Amino acid sequence: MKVGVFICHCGNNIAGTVDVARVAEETRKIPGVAYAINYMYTCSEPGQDQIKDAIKKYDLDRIVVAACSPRMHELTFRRTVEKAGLNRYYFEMANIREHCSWIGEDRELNTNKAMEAVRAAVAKVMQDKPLYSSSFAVNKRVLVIGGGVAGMQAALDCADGGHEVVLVEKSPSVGGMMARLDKTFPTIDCSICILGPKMVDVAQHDLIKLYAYSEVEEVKGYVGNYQIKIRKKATYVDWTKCTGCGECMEKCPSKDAYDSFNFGVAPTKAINIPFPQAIPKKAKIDPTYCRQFTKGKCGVCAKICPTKAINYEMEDEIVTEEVGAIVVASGYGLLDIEKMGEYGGGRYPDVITAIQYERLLNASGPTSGHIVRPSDHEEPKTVVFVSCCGSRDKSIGVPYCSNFCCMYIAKQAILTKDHMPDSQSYVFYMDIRSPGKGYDEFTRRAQEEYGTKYIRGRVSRIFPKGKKMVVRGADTLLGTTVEIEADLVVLANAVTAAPGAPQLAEKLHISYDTNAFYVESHPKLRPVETNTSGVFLAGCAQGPKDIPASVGQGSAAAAKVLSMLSKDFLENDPAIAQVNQNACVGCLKCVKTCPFQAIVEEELRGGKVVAKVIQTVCAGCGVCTSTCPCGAIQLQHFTDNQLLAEVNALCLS
Amino acid sequence: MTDKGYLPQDKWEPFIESLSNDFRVYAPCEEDGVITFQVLEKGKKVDLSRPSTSAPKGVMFPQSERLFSFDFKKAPESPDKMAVELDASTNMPETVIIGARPCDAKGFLTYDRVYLEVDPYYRERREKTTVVGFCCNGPFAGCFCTSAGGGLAEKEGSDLFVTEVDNGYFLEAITEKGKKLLGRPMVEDGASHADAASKKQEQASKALQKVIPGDPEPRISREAFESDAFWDEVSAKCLSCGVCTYLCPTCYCFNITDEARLEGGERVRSWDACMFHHFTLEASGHNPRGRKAMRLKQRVGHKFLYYVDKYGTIACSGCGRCIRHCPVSVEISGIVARLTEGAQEDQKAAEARS
Amino acid sequence: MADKDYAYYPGCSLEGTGSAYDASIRLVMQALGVEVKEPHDWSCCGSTPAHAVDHLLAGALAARNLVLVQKMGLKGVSAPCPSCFSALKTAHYRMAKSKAFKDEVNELLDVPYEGTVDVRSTLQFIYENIGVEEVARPVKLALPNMKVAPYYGCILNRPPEIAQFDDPENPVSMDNLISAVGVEVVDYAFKMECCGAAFGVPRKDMVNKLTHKVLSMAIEAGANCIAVACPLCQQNLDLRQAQVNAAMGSSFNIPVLYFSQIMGLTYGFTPKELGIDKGVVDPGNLIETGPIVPKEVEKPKKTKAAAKEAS
Amino acid sequence: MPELAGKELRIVGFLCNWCSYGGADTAGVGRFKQPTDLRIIRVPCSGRIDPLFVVKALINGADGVLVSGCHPRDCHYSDGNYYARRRLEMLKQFLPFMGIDGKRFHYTWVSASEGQRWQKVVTDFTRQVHGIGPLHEKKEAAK
Amino acid sequence: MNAQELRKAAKEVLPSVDVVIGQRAGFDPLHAEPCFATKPEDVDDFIASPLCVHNLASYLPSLKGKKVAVVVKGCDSRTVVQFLEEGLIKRENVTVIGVPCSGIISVKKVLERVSHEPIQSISFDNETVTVKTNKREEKIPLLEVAPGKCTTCQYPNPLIFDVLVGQKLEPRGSAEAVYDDIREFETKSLEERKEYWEKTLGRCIRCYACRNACPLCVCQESCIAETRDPHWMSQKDDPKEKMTFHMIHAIHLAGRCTECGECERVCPMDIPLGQLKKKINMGMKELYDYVPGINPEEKPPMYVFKVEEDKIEEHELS
Repeated sequence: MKVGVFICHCGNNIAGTVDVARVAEETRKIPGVAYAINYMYTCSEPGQDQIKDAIKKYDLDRIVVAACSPRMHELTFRRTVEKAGLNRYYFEMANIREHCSWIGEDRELNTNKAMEAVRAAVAKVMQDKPLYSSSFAVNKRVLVIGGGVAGMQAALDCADGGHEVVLVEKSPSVGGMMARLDKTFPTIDCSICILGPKMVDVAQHDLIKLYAYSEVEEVKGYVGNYQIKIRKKATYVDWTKCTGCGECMEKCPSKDAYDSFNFGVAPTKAINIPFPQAIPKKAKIDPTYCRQFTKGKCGVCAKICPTKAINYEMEDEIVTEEVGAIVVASGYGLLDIEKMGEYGGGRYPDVITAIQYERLLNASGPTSGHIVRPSDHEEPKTVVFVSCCGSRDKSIGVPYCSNFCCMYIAKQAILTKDHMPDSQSYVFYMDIRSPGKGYDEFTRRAQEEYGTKYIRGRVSRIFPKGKKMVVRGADTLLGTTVEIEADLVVLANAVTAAPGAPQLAEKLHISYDTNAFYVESHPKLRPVETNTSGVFLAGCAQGPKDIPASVGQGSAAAAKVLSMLSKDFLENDPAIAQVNQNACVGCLKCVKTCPFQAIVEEELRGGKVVAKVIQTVCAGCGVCTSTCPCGAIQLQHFTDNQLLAEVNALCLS
Repeated sequence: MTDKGYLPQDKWEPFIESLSNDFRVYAPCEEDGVITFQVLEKGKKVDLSRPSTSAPKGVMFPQSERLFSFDFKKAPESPDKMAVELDASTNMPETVIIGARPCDAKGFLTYDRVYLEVDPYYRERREKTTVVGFCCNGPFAGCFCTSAGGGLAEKEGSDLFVTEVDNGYFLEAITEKGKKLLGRPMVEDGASHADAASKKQEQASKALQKVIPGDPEPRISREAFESDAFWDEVSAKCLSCGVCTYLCPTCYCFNITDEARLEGGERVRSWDACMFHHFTLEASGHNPRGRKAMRLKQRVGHKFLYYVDKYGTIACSGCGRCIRHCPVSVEISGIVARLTEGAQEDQKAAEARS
Repeated sequence: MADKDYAYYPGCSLEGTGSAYDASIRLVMQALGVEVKEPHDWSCCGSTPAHAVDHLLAGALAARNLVLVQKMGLKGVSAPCPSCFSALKTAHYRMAKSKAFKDEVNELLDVPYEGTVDVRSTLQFIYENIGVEEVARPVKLALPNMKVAPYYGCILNRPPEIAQFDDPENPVSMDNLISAVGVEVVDYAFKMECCGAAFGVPRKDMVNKLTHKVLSMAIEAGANCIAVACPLCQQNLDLRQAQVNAAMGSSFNIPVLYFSQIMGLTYGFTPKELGIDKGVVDPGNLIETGPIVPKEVEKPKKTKAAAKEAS
Repeated sequence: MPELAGKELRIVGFLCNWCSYGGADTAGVGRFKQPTDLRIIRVPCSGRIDPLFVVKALINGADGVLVSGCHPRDCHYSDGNYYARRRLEMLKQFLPFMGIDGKRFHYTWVSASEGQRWQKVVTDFTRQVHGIGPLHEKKEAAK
Repeated sequence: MNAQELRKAAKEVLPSVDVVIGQRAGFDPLHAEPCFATKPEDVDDFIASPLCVHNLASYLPSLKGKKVAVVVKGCDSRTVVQFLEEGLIKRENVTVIGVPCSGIISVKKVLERVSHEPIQSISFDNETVTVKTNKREEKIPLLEVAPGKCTTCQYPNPLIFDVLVGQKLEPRGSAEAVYDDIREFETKSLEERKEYWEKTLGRCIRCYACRNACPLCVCQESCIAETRDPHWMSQKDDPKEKMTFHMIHAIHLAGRCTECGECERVCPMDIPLGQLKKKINMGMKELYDYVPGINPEEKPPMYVFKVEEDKIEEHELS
């Protein structure tokens, strides 16, 4: 065995507090080390060439690089040794920068620590085995979860790229939040007018299969070969028959159903089509309000339906789809304003949320675009907007900025003036965050052209006084408290993760942060990938973002999918579990603990039962290896003997 | 120098203690109800009231021993060249085993035939060790020395033989090594106790009836021995553990492993047991003695057939430990007795023919 | 139920200006069948002055009392006065949060505080440990004339991470208790605005302004009586009402009762027993009792409504 | 090569690749100074850590063993740290029975972003182990 | 316990199985031994007495594929249940003949009681043991010479059986007292505990009787004490290796050991090995409210988890 060790100075980053020459000198004394040298930048091209040359010149068969974190450069050097003809797993890194030179002050102790890190890496590399990937076929279909603008964009891009797309939308229509908006900033163009054609494209695309009012139930498999169970929730209307004529909605006697599309601004019918542009434009019964369900008799819609599409007996249906890649665009939720007790949201009808206000502004909304107070249906003259309602407030668990509220508040203030020229809007704000193209100009227009009064300060309390709502807050620029008597108060409540986001993440085996937004693989360099290969992110599921950013991310995720699906075969990571059939006693405890169901029972000739790893499913966590009492299942590259070599190198003296 | 000595009761302990000054002395000592041969140190009490749990074989054939150590050496100027330094030095002290039972002492003879010629480690220990045998007063559960060519007063294998008589201990030199001990202080002339001792020995010899036929040793029938059904039956309860072999005064199988670190290591010889699955496990995963029936058969066969073929005598001294301490009471004497029945008949048939 | 087995720490106010509060609580507890267990040899909680000077000594002062409860072997202690409650709970909280602080405080104590005592305001104790259902049980009489505006003050449920009770911005516990004994409650926005507290002495002007706001909002909301759970609030709203009227040109004449007094009245105790005569503003006919008129039981208000489906 | 006599104790750390190893990297990037005693072994997941590695290390020369994985719910492999938690807690309770101070073994959760937390964990654990002292007789610092 | 009844039951079962495992008299009066009965006359050797110390359930996994009937005491039945929990046997292949048990003898304790004098005979009557040696006769209450597990036995009656022979009995002692010995040991200082284990484990000769007799040691022939890949242990006669081995054994049994006591019984060096597993079991009960071998529907705690563990708290560094 001939180990070559390359000790990196990393300029002064390592050499500054570690005597690298001494590390090299001591390393040369380790049996099995045939070559050891220190070098200024091992990751540089000449540094890598040095490794390749040394492999040839000294006939080295295993390489250790002592440098930065393997999380940084392991892949770089694996490629280097591979180019020089070695198996890429005959390589180890000793982290003498992040774990050593950067954190210890004493040069002698650091040098000793570096020497030991190298020693452990040498011990490990001597136990390393060559590993080889195997390849497997890729299913070229794509699952997109969420039919908001980000999901639709991803679905359209993938479908235009020639792949079949399965689009799953939780609510009865695609469109998401954007379909509810009146206008969009900073252009003030009609939201549904620009979104509508996209929705139609989704509906009409030959390669897109839309499951509306459906949810992902179970995800099995692995990159390239996922089996997805989708729950089609019962609509009690046979959508193959429903023409969307809307007669049922017209005649339905149950008029007080909660309208989730309109966020409860006004009630709807128990059988309804959520909005005129809905895709699919199909009716759906809400059984919590439908008299047929609550009282056991009614049947008006069934009688009236010209196509006999109503089916009160309908049940949820589970369908299975097979795909190779998944785009998660499951969107966001909004903070429950009752969490902000001082604002009185939920108690006072004239304190509403911005999205509700959006529906009031919208010409196709329940008030046909007339702004009225919910309490008495009178037109408000004074409207107060409260930004950061919950956002940037650690005490209620939303420490982050919700990203786009500043912009839509400016938009809503402008629209308010447009709708009611004699009105006056006030905005309480902490900071105005408007860093997009044309954004700052937009917020200035709201102030300068539309006369919106911006008050820099937080609102401490909103309370009723007669028919008015008193908004009391601080004006930090004037240094006083102010009270404004408003007719209507609009709260820009914080953006939160979508309800059920953690559960979906658990099904997908992706991680989510403390706020339940999904975590990207790298915050800068891999913004739409997740740590689970084959699963990509788009839109607000990953964090609050506005429409252009969501659309951009939808396309980005689609690009990632398309590049992945451009290959017919994928290679697996060979650092996965492997069973030694001779040693395996068939107790199958590994089957019980495998988080990926990657281990199955196998009967050998002669009847002996052993565990078997499904290579493509195994993710390489090693839970099985530490479960197995007899060491018969070993996670390659992290075998017991490999880790014991490190333990022994560090402990036995 | 005489070949008979005597130690009065009150000199017994001081005598053993004085031995400790010049020898490493092993003696049966009790700890938590278990008697094992231990190096005598202050505070340890010799207990001869019953047979020890384990035989004193570890003294001569340690549970594990370093055969040699190896160190990898490198010259700094040429790190790609490596030399191996070996160190096979031994440092074995002069040793006395006190209180070996006749069966224990006789056990060493089984080793001698195998190791004395060929194994320098064993030879050095053997040469430096004096075995002081101890006459048994009576048999314990499982004992069958009389069926294995031995007896409660068997002196073969001892260098010095001790018999409890007349409020003291009669010491009988069997070899030159034993004789040397008689010259040590406190040892009185023993001639006057010789009669009492031989009477005692005779009495002891009769205290245990033979349980296996055969004189002086049992001979087992090859035909019966080759019956798979027989071994399946007698091994059904066997746990395949190492109690029988590791407590046995005649089992001598070993394993050799290199226990290495980065810079070097040791080659270690350690006890191994034919009852273990691993004993014959091949690298391919195949195991020629994969079932416990085969392993039990090997154990009995080795002691009563193969060893006999090679050395002309059985490799068992009838100490009974394997029976006494077997977790499931596998009774080798019973197994051998059943196998000899056929042998008797064979013999009778042969006689009849001739 | 062991949950009701709490000590009762009256604190100094309840031996003085707040004696009516103490008396009424003891009677209410008696009616509810809960034994009042006062720790022997309790001492000052430290109140505001202590922690204004020295956090460590303030902690020790409060913790001494917690140790007394600990010795009694009880699960927790309730304090009727919010200031006592806050002082005790803050000490407990800080010691739980920081081992260093705990060690320092325990250094000062004869017996170390183990950090096991659950501190509650007596309001919280009645609301959570006894519960509205139990509270309704001893009711014998109605108070048909009374319309109560509950007033919570600043520290009964704030800061939320320490108080850990009710909604810090929209508390409902007292509302629900008073409703539970059959008395009408009015909702108004200023139920936890500051009354000025101890500033009544150095900054009379400020207290006048603040108290004026609270009283006027309550009256505007239709209340004819204010309920409190704090001796200092009671004092500011009741005793200073004339002073507020003089300064602000108002003519308030609204009685300020402890919530426990209102409960006591419905339980059939006399105004005298409950110390209602000790108040400054005469409650007049408000405390006239009548027979219980059965009515549909109002559901207790929710503190936090379940989030509506977002989509 | 033993630790530098008198200055360091032998502390072995097993860190999961995705969270804690990254957290230790983050601490390094942030130049959060730490005691130098710890030697880190990288494993893919805390679920890979057989309690026997800890036993092996403690019996054969380590004075302390630190295990760190992803916070519960954050495991890259979704469940690995849950198994780790059960196994390591079992070990934590068992060690003192054998006469090994349970304080020599610590397991915790540090995410890739928690550089400062990592610094604190290392600093506190190293101090804790120094507080107990060496578990094994120290040989002369060789070579 | 009544041998006649047992034989009758065993004979009834025998035609439907390949083998009935019971116990018969051993090589001396103090020993019983496992008996694999395939013929009715084999069953006639069966005995039922406090000499029946063996946990016969241990043999079940090695008889995979056969129809087996096995005679079990209460404690042994927990092994059967644990096998079912872990899927190591198929219920339909096993016929359980349950025998309520009022305690068994510890051979070691009996011998100590009579100063190791060779035993002539032993008999039992109403939980009293009468031992005759060549020198004396002694009457001893059974529980005084019973293994520790019997004195606090909570499961005298089989928890699972197809046939029950004999009357059900009451548990002995309180459930809390089961772990008293562990708690008492834990009052010792760390140093004392370490010394204790160094001394007792130091006697280990690595014969692996404890392992091979352990019903739950599933690995047996693949045990990592002997393998080179993985190479957890050397073959040296070294206290560290012995400690390592016994900790491996205990840790591998975490949440699985049914406390049958076989490891301790079979140890020729009389090492109290059961204590290690019992200690871990005590933790399993406290942490996960789990007792091995009670409910075949349960899952051993090391192979499952809760996202929020009720009893595990984060450990603070001091």
